[in-house]
Amino acid sequence: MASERYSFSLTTFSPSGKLVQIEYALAAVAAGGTSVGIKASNGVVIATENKHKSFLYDEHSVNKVEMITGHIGMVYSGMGPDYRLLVTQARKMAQQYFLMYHEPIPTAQLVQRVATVMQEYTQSGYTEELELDDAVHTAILTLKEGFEGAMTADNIEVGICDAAGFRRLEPAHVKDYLANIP
Amino acid sequence: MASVLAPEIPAPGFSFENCQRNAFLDQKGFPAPKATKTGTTIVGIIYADGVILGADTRATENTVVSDKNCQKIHYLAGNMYCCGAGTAADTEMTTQTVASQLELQRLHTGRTVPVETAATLLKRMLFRYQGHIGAALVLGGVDRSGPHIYCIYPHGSVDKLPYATMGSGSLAAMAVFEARWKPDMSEEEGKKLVRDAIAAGIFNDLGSGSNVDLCVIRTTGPAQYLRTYEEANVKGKKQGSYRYPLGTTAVLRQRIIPLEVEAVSVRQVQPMDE
Amino acid sequence: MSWMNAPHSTGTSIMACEFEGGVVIGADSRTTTGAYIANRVTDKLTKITDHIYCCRSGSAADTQAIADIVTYHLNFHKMELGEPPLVQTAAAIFRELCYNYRDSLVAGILVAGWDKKKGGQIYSVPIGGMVQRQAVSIGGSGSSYVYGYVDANFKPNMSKEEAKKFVTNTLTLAMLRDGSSGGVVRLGVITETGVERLVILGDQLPKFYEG
Amino acid sequence: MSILAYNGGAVVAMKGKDCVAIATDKRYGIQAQTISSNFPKVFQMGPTLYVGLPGLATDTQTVHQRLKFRMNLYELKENRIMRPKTFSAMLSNLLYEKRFGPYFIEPVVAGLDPLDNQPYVCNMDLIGCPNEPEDFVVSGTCTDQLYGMCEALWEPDLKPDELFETISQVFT
Repeated sequence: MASERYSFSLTTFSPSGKLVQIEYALAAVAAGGTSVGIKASNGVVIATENKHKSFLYDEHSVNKVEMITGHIGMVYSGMGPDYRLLVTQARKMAQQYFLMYHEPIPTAQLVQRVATVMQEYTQSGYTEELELDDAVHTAILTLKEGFEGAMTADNIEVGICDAAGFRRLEPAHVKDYLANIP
Repeated sequence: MASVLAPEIPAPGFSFENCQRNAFLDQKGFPAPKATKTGTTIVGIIYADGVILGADTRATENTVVSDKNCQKIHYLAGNMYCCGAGTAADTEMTTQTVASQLELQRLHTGRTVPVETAATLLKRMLFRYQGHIGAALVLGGVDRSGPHIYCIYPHGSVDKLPYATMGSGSLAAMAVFEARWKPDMSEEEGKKLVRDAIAAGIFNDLGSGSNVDLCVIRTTGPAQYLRTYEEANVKGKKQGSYRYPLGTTAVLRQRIIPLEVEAVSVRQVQPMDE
Repeated sequence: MSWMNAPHSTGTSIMACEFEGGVVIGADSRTTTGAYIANRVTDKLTKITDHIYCCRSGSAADTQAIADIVTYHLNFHKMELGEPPLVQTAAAIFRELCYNYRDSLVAGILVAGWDKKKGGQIYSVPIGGMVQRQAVSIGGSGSSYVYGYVDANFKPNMSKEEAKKFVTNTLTLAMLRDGSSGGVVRLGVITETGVERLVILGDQLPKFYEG
Repeated sequence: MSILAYNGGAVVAMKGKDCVAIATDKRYGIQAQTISSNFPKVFQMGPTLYVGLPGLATDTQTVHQRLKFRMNLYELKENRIMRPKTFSAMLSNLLYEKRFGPYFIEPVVAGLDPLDNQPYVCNMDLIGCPNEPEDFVVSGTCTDQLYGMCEALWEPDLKPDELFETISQVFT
């Protein structure tokens, strides 16, 4: 393939005016599982499907929803290994911030700094009034949109953050929410 | 490229750029001033259901009491705390750095970090600095293997003990422990013993004073930080007031700077679980 | 308060002695900072592998750090070798560290253990970082008082009980004369089957002439 | 002689009821010789945030500049003003970076928290060990005398004009 000659560097354009490595990255993200984030009036929800390639996986030993600090959680679509690196970096950056200012890092600051690693800044959210419980519901509904096969408490993950801090929901808790999904 | 006008963002870690100048000043008869020391009595014991840590709250700069109510029991993780004696800034920064590393370890493994991990991190750090970081610590905590007390010295050696004391008041406090500590004490007995050991330091050692702080870490549940468990030295009440009447001070010049409070753009984030 | 800044050191009595089938190691239990006993129940016999121990004397911080590093290297070596490391390998690593960092370390170490090749062995690694195999070895500040006793009473190929008695007696005598040694006597008997640890409390120590 | 007393100078800060006060002399000297009497040691770092940097004059200026640099960076990055407590943490870190070759200053921070307008005072030793008491802080030369005056004159819940009178009389 001709474009391979231009794939050695992230920032070298191919003759057709493409940054092929970036396109590969976007393709990888597009191929990944769906993730959603919803802002509610009293907290936020992040959720994702968590399907595994093989039956040999212990479903709950591999997590996509991860805690960064007491009040920040993270989820991804795309490449698992890349995500793990970002989680480690994000946790370190949050700790460095706390040591320097004795103040928990604001979420926008963390996003900005993680984005410096990723070279991209993407964050958007709803501003409409929404209760946290409804937001979890909405998040699961959104996941259902593109979901192949049956959705269970074992193949999706939900994380929430409110005044009490960030936590990943137990499968049993997710099951309760799923019971209310048509 | 380095510029005089646009300073570089400082590199992390210690900087030694003033050392040459300070050595020169020292040689000219201006030795570096002393940093704040926590004269200090700090202790820790193992009792039936966990560990109890104790500390006084006096910080001194030479002969002056520079802080009458400082915190010497530092947070490391949910299941462990650490008392610090020696150079106040060193104990503060060392425990903060290690608390940070422990939190990363906890998030990484998803498990409660063992107390020995903290002891190892602390001793490695102190050994690396060969005693120049003047932190003498009593580390206490609980994990799946039970309660633990460690004594960590500034040069990086570690003792694992059932009861330990450190700081200038350690002799007085140890006398109390040697007389009365026994295995499997109840929580009430334990708190009383630790309180008495700290009080022995407060009343018999000039470097220790003010109040008694306790921290109880139980194998069964969350740690309980008892800040100002007892005011051992209650400050006397002032009999008279020396207040000056308004207008005593002659005002030569006055400038009023209006405070523009438009919209306060500080967003408060709830603190991390501590 | 000079004792607060004084490095924490084990002014010590330590000993190791070969016998028929293994080695006996022993130490007192006192750790001092200046004139204060910082720890009266110290364990100066530190495990390196299942069959190799070291007796530490000198700076507590230095000897603990060295023991940690040697333990790491030997565990790594064990994985690659696929069998328990030799005592002389352990001694070689101790010597390497003690020699390379001889200007900044204060450490006098006895490395003792058992291996398939040479049975029970003792290597002395004193300050400066040389190494020497000995049938019996003593170390620490208390040792100066008991060289004569050791020379007069050591016999090659003692029984286990004889060796234990000999080490206990020697350490007791050292502790009586040396102010920086004291407390209890800790023993370790290393043979093909592993290590057996013992403590002899203060009131169970043998009695000698005390003037 | 202590290098902290080479150029001279002292700073006091006190809490009152919903107010704080900070006071300093403006002398710049070389030991006993006075060179100038208009040398600032207290700097405004925010609308309700002041820092006093008594000690060696060269370090007073250097630390002030480095603080301003770091603070500007924070406020530009985060688009919000710095709270006094956050400022103290940052200053403490700046000083501790020089643990083995310190700046010869012992800072005082005084301000109102922009969140709730609560008074805040803090002082530090030269390697950044913070002390945040409920009443007052002193730093610089003649701290022994200032401690005495503060202990005698200070009372809780002083109103702004009373606090002014107290801190002024402590200082004179």
